[in-house]
This record gives sequence, structure tokens and C-alpha cells, in this order.
Amino acid sequence: MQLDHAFAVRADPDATFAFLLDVNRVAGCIPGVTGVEERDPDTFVGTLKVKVGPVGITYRGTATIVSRDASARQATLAAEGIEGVGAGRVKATAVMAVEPTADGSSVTISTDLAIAGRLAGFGRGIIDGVAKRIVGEMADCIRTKLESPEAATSGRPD
Amino acid sequence: MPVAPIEVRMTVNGVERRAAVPPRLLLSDFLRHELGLTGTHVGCEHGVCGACTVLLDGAAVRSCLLFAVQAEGADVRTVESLTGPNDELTAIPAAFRDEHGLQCGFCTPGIMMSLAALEGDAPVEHEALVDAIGGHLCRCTGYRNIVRAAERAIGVAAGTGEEARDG
Amino acid sequence: MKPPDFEYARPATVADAVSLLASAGGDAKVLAGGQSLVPLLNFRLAAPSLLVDVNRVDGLAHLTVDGSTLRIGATTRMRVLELDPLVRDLVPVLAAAARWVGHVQIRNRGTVGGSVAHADPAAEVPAVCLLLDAELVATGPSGERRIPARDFFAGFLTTTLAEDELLTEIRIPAQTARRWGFREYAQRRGDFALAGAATTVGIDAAGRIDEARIVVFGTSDRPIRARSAEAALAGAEPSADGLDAAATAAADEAAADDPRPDAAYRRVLTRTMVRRALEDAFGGSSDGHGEVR
Amino acid sequence: MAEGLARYVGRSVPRVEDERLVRGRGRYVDDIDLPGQLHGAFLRSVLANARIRSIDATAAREAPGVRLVLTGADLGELNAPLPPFVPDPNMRNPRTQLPLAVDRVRYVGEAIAFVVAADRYLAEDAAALIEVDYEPLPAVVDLATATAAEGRVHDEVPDNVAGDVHDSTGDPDAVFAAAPFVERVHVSIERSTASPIEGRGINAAWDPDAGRLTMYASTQAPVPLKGGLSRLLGLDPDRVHVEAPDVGGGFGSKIMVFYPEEIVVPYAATRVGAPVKWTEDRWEYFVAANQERRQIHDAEIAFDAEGTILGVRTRFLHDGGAYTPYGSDVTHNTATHVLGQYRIPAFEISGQVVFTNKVPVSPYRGAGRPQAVFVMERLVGAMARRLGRDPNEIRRRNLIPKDAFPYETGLHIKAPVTYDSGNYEEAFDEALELVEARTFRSEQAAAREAGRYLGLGVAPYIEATAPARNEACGARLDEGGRLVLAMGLASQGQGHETVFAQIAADTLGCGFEDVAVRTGNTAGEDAGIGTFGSRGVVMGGNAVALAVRELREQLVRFAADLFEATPADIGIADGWVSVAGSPQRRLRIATLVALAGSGGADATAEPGDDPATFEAARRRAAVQGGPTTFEAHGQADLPAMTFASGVHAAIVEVDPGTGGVRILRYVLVHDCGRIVNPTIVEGQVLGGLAQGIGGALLERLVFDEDGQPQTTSFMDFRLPTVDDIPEVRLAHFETPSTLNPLGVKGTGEAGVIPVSAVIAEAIEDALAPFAVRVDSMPLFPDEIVGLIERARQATAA
Repeated sequence: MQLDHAFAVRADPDATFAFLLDVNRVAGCIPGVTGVEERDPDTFVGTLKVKVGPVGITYRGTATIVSRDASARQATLAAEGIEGVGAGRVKATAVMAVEPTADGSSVTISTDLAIAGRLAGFGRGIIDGVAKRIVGEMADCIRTKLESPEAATSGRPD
Repeated sequence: MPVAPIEVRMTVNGVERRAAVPPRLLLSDFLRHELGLTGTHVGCEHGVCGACTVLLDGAAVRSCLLFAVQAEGADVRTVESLTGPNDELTAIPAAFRDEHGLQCGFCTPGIMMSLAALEGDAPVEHEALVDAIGGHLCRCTGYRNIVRAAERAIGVAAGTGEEARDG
Repeated sequence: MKPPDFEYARPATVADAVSLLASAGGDAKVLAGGQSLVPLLNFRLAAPSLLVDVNRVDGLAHLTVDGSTLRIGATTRMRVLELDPLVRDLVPVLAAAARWVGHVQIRNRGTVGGSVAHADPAAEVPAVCLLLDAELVATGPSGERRIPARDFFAGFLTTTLAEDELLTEIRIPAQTARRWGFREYAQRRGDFALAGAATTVGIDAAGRIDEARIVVFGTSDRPIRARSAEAALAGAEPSADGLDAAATAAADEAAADDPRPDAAYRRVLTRTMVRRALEDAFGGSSDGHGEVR
Repeated sequence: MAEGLARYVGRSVPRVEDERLVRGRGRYVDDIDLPGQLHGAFLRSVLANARIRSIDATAAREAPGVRLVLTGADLGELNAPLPPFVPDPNMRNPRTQLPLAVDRVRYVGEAIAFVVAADRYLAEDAAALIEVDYEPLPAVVDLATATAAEGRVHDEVPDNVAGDVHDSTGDPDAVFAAAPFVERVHVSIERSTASPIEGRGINAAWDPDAGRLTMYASTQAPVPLKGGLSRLLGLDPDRVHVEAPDVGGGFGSKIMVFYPEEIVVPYAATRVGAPVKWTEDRWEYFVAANQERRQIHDAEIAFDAEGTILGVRTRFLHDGGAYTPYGSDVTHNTATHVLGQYRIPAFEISGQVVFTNKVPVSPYRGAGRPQAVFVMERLVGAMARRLGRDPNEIRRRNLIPKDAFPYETGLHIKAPVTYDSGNYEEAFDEALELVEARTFRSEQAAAREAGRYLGLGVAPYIEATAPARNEACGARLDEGGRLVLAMGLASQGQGHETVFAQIAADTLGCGFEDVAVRTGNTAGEDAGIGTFGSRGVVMGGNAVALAVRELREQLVRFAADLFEATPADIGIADGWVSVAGSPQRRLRIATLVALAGSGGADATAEPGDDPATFEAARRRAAVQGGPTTFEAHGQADLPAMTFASGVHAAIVEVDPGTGGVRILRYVLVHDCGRIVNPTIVEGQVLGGLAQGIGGALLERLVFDEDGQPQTTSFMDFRLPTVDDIPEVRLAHFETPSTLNPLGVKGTGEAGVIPVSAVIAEAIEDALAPFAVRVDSMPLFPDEIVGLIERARQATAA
């Protein structure tokens, strides 16, 4: 499943791109992510609790920055998670790109999402709805943090 | 460790039943496997097929979408109640037999219970019969004979029948 | 397909229910009719640690009139909404909408509050709440608050209710515009709507439309008020062209946000539903009617 | 032949099954709780194609209530590829699955581990604790591109082709080269599933002291299961007993022999020494019970200006899923059925059975036939368009005439394809009459004036029924004179108990209520194959007739001795045995049984017996000797399939604003030879029609690009409800089969076969103003709107 999200940020493109590569800070913006630990500069482990209405599934997994191109301000993040209890899995590859604009930056995040397990088969747009909501909230949060006065300094998720 | 059982008391087909059950035990499983009332069938466990339909305080409901603990103090009726004290068939099962309203018989008890909920209001509008049957999946019959059985057992209020449904 | 283990509580008061919800730290779920929640539990797509069964909470199953407002307790069954003369009389579009909810066996158990709090984008009652500017009453640890419907539905299965808040009542103003229409379409009767439309319209003495409300549902992540379509109708005399234009405007408005691959189809379908709902509303009877297949 | 079959055969005798079923006293597998009952749950693959690096069941083994956890490694030698249902020379790469996957999974739903616990809830809890470390591989999902896909379902099969099918008759190349007209179509039929309301289920009990395994299974084939189980588990066949109790529908999906669960569950029972029950839940049914229907065809038709069909050719791809236990079986049905009722001198079909990372395929009611009719009738539609003729005129012109039977198609699919009997032209005319085809064009024109879009669709079809030669019946008269039939053949709602009792009662000359039929139980009869291919009444019914006829002869000989008459003068009717010419000399069948059993000694007269005759018979019996019991065995061995046929026609209305299709009236003309029970036959046909409507308008299994099934609930896979079933007009023809003594043909699948073809043509006809083409099934509202929108854009451009 392909999810495309674009948003504008009133912040410098390089600062924005740096933020996107700071997994700890981005993770703090993904609703339901907890316990993020750094394995190496590009690999992180953590837990994602997907919670939308009554749907609640916890995935344990890793996120890896598989490529980064500072000059083009483009990076690719691959994440994979396994259900804490149950056999389900989730895999996502997100291509993030930052372009300069007149009043800041425009960010695009193209996510290729694959979900396996019962959630995948429980149709009628649950996944679309859940994924769209997570990416939407993440984008809002990133924008808010980048545009807040302490954006440049704070390294910790709230 | 599993959550401790909870005491539940309900009346099933006129008989008071008590048991200590885990909160997550579905009413359908309670009826079938704790009480041995296996006439209530389970076809999907997500509330669509209707095979598990029973009467809860007179209303047709999916027993796979209720926990047994929720039936505390309730009056539950299952398909077994449609057979009379002398083993005679009441109107609804007799009509299903007479109209060939079943084949494999798996969905039948649920459908008959949805119709049993209408018995007190008989005769009803044709639409009410179709509405009641509309909440059930039958994979064998193609429904026509189920509708005929329902019409025969419940009775259709004058002027609401579907004319010449079969040509 | 058996549910995971959970603790179960059956409070008798709103206060107890709220404190139980608060005690679970966001890991509790309210069990009302259970017609959406229990399937998710059986599929093990939900795993709350505690279910708070509100079916026996005192004073939540009422259906009363307060001035010109219909007050519906949260645990009122959908079947009551469908059949109660009070609803048919004061808010006929709501009674019609209720008839489209699942099948009778689901409506016998499903609750009005449950449908509203579950916030399924294809659900009928939330659409009518938005249509008629309903107020949703919730109680949390810090007391009661009233939330206008337009601020309540926040996205796919998502509302602005806090995790420790309990929806207790739905307050729906009686229809002032007596003409109404309600349409939805699904591949099978009883299924979630692929798209639907609810409308109320009023006509003044001069035969002009003095009030038009249109809500589209099933196309986005929440029900949508089709403001531009309403504006196009307001003040005009009803005409076929006018209804066409309003339907197109509503479809454009609603389809813009549909992420699914069949969005183009939904646009066509939405247009049809709005057009037909309006037609019903303007059709001969001032009482209108929804399409019942 | 069939003389004397009059009292019950042909009548709508009420079903004996219903007395228990309507009381809620049916006994389905999950209803059976044995002492010490344990419950099982499977862990199934969540990926469509992956290597398994490791399986860690430690936590599951320690979970509350768990008695046993089995992985493939725990099965030892038993974990070998399961036997194919049918060995198939067309399969160049036959593959069957392991009972439990070990290092590779090939579809979402493939079984990996089995947990046995105190109850199903605990078993599911524990199964969720098993950790499987997967290495995902690219999934092969899309049939059209599967042979060139990046992924491989089986590593050693690079093109994912499992087998090839080819057959032809006449000289198609020459015919097409010389034909005045040729039209081509490309059609696509989606994957679907049978979806009985009861899923599969098994309850297996092991008695270690007796070394005896008893298995209750929701299956269409208890007899082959028994044989296979004793082989696979190394048990004496006498100590394995399989029973199909009441079965809540099957439609093909409950005959696999072996499904992995059918070996794992009984094996688990032998391991724990207690009964183990596994009841398939709905999610499991959607990911683990066999599926069917997905085929893509390129087809062409050669014809002349008069509308005579000269030849048909088709190439196809068949989605076989991850394993091919049934080989090319479904595609054989397609090959046999494309020509249908038409006289077509040249035909060629060729195609490939292709592996995909989806649930394996086996026949689902219709089984390759709906695809065949869809291809043929889309071709007829294209031909009619080209010639500017009414398609029904073309159909009528090309039907095989009544005097052409037996009709040799020239095809040889396993055996020569020869239609035994038929009356196609009259049935076709009847269908057009019933659907009011003659007045429809004016009805359609008037509707279009009013902005409504009505269309007519028609399709004739044949159904080759009763494949696989053998079925058996044991018949005996019990002490009370009751005729007891034991059959291995299982019933899934077809009313076998009733139909076989009708045949038996008429064959013997007893009352219907004096016959007891026990089906699906290998303890009573363990020869035979199973219920599939519309063979129950043909094979089973003829086995019953053979057994009871033999029994009757025994009784007649005995009576002739006692009555001092010649056997030819003995008559049996209504449960009375009498002598021709002196009807007062009569005794009950029960009396004769008692006389035989005791040599006259303990026999007493039954009410109504003629006292003088009884006394004389008793004295004769004392000195006469003769049989002490009456028992017979009948084995039907019918070498060739019999061809049922029919015509469906429908008027539909399409709503361009929603894409919705409403069937306004539906006509079903049907010929299954001699009819044993008209009500039951009607029920079969109507039920099939409902499934056909589902297959045309509602039901489709969807897989995403990773092979994840998207339709695993009854919310997403939509079976028709009462609202989706139209008014139906039914007519029966009875053209007896010449291939069996009863003159019967099968009927189980007839209702479903032509429905997609009929609905497709009707939609196309309704939307003729937009000139849309329907070339796929099912067709959903969004696709219908899409067709209209595209047609509008094309017109605009």
C-alpha cells in the first residue's frame, strides 16, 4: 500500500532534513511509539502501539536509515515490526524528501506499507484509515516541533 | 494467568442456569459447550452469518457478539425451545420442514429464532419477515423456501405480501 | 477466533464507569452494544485489559424530549431509534437512518452511543448528528461537557472523547426543516455504505429553499457537511438543474478527501445519493423518505 | 430398468433429515464433545512466500492449559508431502504440501504448528506465543504475469508452471484459416470460495488400549479419509473409523484428502491419548480451505455469415494456488464444457496450471464449468455483434438436435466425451418463453424512454455429472423387517437419506418410512469415494438400487419357497409379500424376516398377515431351510459420465447512478434426467443459482500485491442474502440418462454453472446505449460505473 503525504514547514530545509534523520525525535512524533533505543547510528529498536478506536495492536521492531543524501535532502527509512503477541507483521519503507520553498520547506513522505496478519485481511479501509491517521499525526507533530522556538535545540521527544 | 471466572445466572429455555465463567467466554460457546445446547450454531464469530442467533429477553441477537457474563439475569431462548413438551414441532420448525426451508440445516436454527421474535406480533408485514431473514446467510437454499416457511409460520399481514414472487 | 483475555466490570453508575476507565490508563474499552467491538475482539485486533460494560449503568437508556430537543441516552438500542414514534415524529430523518444500520439483529443490540463513539465513517447516526448539529454529552473525571457534533468526529474511528470520558447522551434538535431525504448504497443491504447522503430542507412561503443541509458519509474518514452544495441551494427555487448542481458540488466536496482506489466511483455514487436524497426531500410528500430497496 | 419405481420416486417426499435438524438436534462435528475433550488451534503463516529460519514454541508449551504443541519437526516421518487426491499425468511439477510447514511457507494460512489445550481460547492464546522467524520472499500473486514473475512458489520451478492441459477435436487450424469470420475475446474470472456456513472440523479420539482411532470430520469423503489415515498412520484399516455426521454444507471445499488438518489432528490425538477437536473458524476458512475459479482465457470463434459456428479455440491460465493436490482436475471440466450444447466441429483448448502464493485450488461447486460457459457465451455475444444478429437466434441454430444423441464431441478428456441424452432445443425455446424474450424488446425500449436500463441474458449449458466410477451400498433387513442401508457416501444437506430411501422403498416394495439410511459412516460401509461432481444420486442411487434389487431377489426366492409358488409370481408392494392371482395370500416383509431368522420356530404373525398363509409358511420354513438373514451389497460401477443440461435466462436492470444490478426475473430450465424428488432437485438448483449470483455480482477473493488476503470475513466476502435473490421461474425437463438403470443424472452443480454468463450478457444488453463490453466476472458496482464512464469518454473523444 502506498501512502503519500506532503506538508509545508516554516523552517530551514537543512534543519528540517536533519530533524527527519533524528530518529529519536521523529519517533517521538509517531503516535504510539515507545522505548526507542539506538543500536547504531542508523538502527533503532522500539515498540509501536497502533491504537485507533478499539483496534489495538503492538508491534516490536527496528527502524533503519538505509540511505541518506544530504545534498538532495533525501533519505530512506526502512522499518519492520512483529506483533508482540500474535503472528502479525508490518513492514514500511519511507522515502523522505525536503525541498526548499519561499517560506521554508516542503516535506514529502512516501511510504510503502505492507501489513501481514489478521489486520491485513480485516478489510473495509481499516488499514488505510489507521495508516493515514498515523502518518497525518506524525506530519503534524513534525511541523509543530520544527516551527516551535525550541525546535533547533531540543533533542528529546516529549 | 487467565482472568478469574465470574458467577453468572440466567434463564435458558425456562430453566435457571448458574455457572462460573471466564469473562471472555462468548454466550454462543456457553450455550453450546457449557449447557450442551448445540442447536445454536456458530458460523462466523463476527456477527454477520446469523447462525448463532438466540433470543435475549425476547429480542433476536447474535450470541457470538455477547459474553456469557452479559446475560446475567436475562431470559435466553434457543432453538431447542421451538420443540414442544411432547416433542411436537411448533409452527416455525414445522413450516421449515414442510416448505423444504433447509438443506444442510446449519443456518436454520438462527433463522428460526429471528422469526420466533416476530411470533408475538403475527401476522406481520412481509417486509418484517424479509428483514428478519436478511440478517442471515444461508449457502444452500437460495432463500426462496425460507421465505415461504416464514410466511407459513408467522403469517403475512394482508396486502403486504410480494405478489407472484414465483411467477 | 476467540477473544483474548480481559477483566470485566459492570458499573451501575456513570461515576463508577468513568473511574474504571480512568483506572486502566487508556487500556480499557467501553462495552455497549458490542456489535463493532466484539468482532474486533474475536479477530484479536483489539486487546483491552478491561471491558467496562455500561449496559446496566443507570439512566443511560432514556429517550425523552426536552423542549425541542430529543435526548437519547447512550445505551438506547438502535432498534428503539428506528421504531419509537417520538423519533419518527421529531426527527424522522434519524428514524430512517436507523433503519439502515446493519440488520435487525444488530439493531436489537447495538446502541446509539456506541455508534456515535465508534465513529465509523460509514455510520448513519453520526451523519445525522452532524446534519442536525447534535450535541454529544460526555462525562469524565472532571465532570460533564457538551461537544457539538462538528467538533466530535475527528477521523477514522476517532473522536475527541478522552479515553476516560464516557458518552452519556446524544441531544438532537427536532427537525425544523420538515422535508428530508436519506439514501445510502452498499453492494448488499445491511453492509457498510459505500456512500450515503442525508438531507433536510425547508421551503418558505414563496416556494424558495430557506434552509438546506446536506451531509455525505462513507467517502472520507468522517461524515462531511456539504457546505457549498447547501449554499448553492439556499434561496433558490427547487429545480432539477439546481438539484443536479448541488449534487455535483457535494460530490466534489466529499470526494476530495477519499484516499481509496475507487474514489472516482464514490464520487459518482455520492452525486447519485445526494441527488436522490434531495429528490426525496422535494418529492410530493413533506415527509420525504429514504430509499428502502 | 426402472419399472416399478413409482410410489416414491418422482414425488416430493418430505425429508427425513429435517425432523432432527429443525429441532436443533443435528449432530455436527463441533457439537460432539467426548469425555476428556481437548481443543486445538493452528498457527498459520502470515506471509505468502517466505523461508522459515526458526520456530520457537517454548513459550507456547509453557502457556496455561497447554497439553501439546506440534511443529513439523515433531511429526517425524509423518511430515512428508501429502498424497495427491488424483495422480495426474498432465502435471509436470505436481506438488502437495506438508502437514506442517517446516522451512518454507507458500501461502498465507499454511499451517505451521498445532497447539492442543484445555479449551480453544487457551489454545489460541498459546498459538499466538509461537515465534516464527521468517525471511520474506517475493510473492507470486498476479496470474497473468505469474509465469514470468520474479518470485518462485517452488524454487525448482522457475516459470511457476505446474502442468499443461491440451485437447482438441476436428481440425481447428484449417477451420480458422478458412473461416469467413473470426471474433476474439479475452476474459477473466476471479478467485472465489465455497463458504459453507459450517467450516471444516475434526474431532479425533484415540483408544490406546484397543489401538483404535475414531474420527468425526466435516467432510465430503469419509471413506477415502479412512483409507488414507490407516495408511499414513500405519494402523489396521479395521481400527480406523471415520464418520461424517451432519455436515453444514460443503460445495466441494470439504473434499481434499488430505488437508493438513486431517492428518495433524488425529495424530495429535494419538499423542495425547485424549480426543482432540479442531473447529475451523471463519478466518481460517478464508485462508486455509481450498478455493477456485480464477482463470484467464483468450478465445476465438470461427463462423460463417449464416451464423453457424465452425470452430472455437481457447488458451488459458489457471490459478492453481501454492500446491496442486487436484492436479489439472478443474481445467478438465473447463475443457469438457466449453462446447456445451453446441454442435461445433473443431475445437482446441490448451493452457497451463500455474502456481501462485495463494490457498491451493480444488473444485468448488461448478468446478471449471462456469468459466467454460462464460468463455463460450462471450464468444457467442461477439459473434452476434459482428453479424448484427440476436445471440439467441445464433444459439438456437447451433444447438445439438434431439436426434443426434448419443452425441460424440470428439473430445477425449480422461475418457471420450459423449453426451448420453438431451433435449436442448425444446428446453431453449421454453426458457425464452418463460423469460418473455419475445416481448422483452418493447419492454426494454419503454424502460429506456423512462431512463431505465434493462437487459436480457441467456445461456445454455451442459453438466457432465457423476465422475469416478464407484459407490457402494450395503442393504439388509433388520429384525423388525426394516430395510437398513449403509453407505460411505456423505451428505452435506442434499437429502441423501430421503432420496436413497425413496429409491430403496420403490425397489423393494416397502413403505418409505420402513427404510433407514445411514450415510457417511465407514463403520457401516467403507467402499466408495465421496460426494462431489454431482454424483451422489447417480452413483449412490444406483448402488442402492443394485443392493436392494439383490435383496429383493433373496426375499422373493425365499417367499416363493414358502408360498410354494414360482418366484415370478411373487410380488412385493407396500411392505406386503404376496402371490400373483391370490392377493389374500400375503405376509408382511417383517414376518418373512422372522420366519427366516428362526426357521419358523419363534415367528409370530404380524397384524394383517393372512393366518392360513402364515401357518403354511411357518411349517414350510421349519423344513425348508434357506437364508437366515437378508443382506446384499451393491456396487455401482458406471464407466461413463452422464450429461445433464439446462438453460438460464434473466432480465436485469442496471442503475448507472450506482452501478447496481437488480435481477428482475430469472428463468431456469433444467434437465437432470429422471427426477427422484422434485422438491429436493428444485432446492439444489435454487441454491446453486444463489451461489451463481454471488459469483456474478458479490463475491471476490482479493489478495494484495504481497499475497495478503484482503477478504477474510463475511463483511468483505459477500454471500448473497435474501435481498439479492430474484423472482425465479423454474421448469423441468426429464430426459432420462441411457447410462444407468435409474435414468438419473446429477444435479448438484447445475444451478451455478451459467449464471455469470447470463448476468454478463444481460448487463451488456442493458448498457447497450453505452456499448460497454463485459469480459470479467464478478462485476461490482464500481466496475460497472467505470465501464460506463470509459464508454462515455470514448464517445466524447
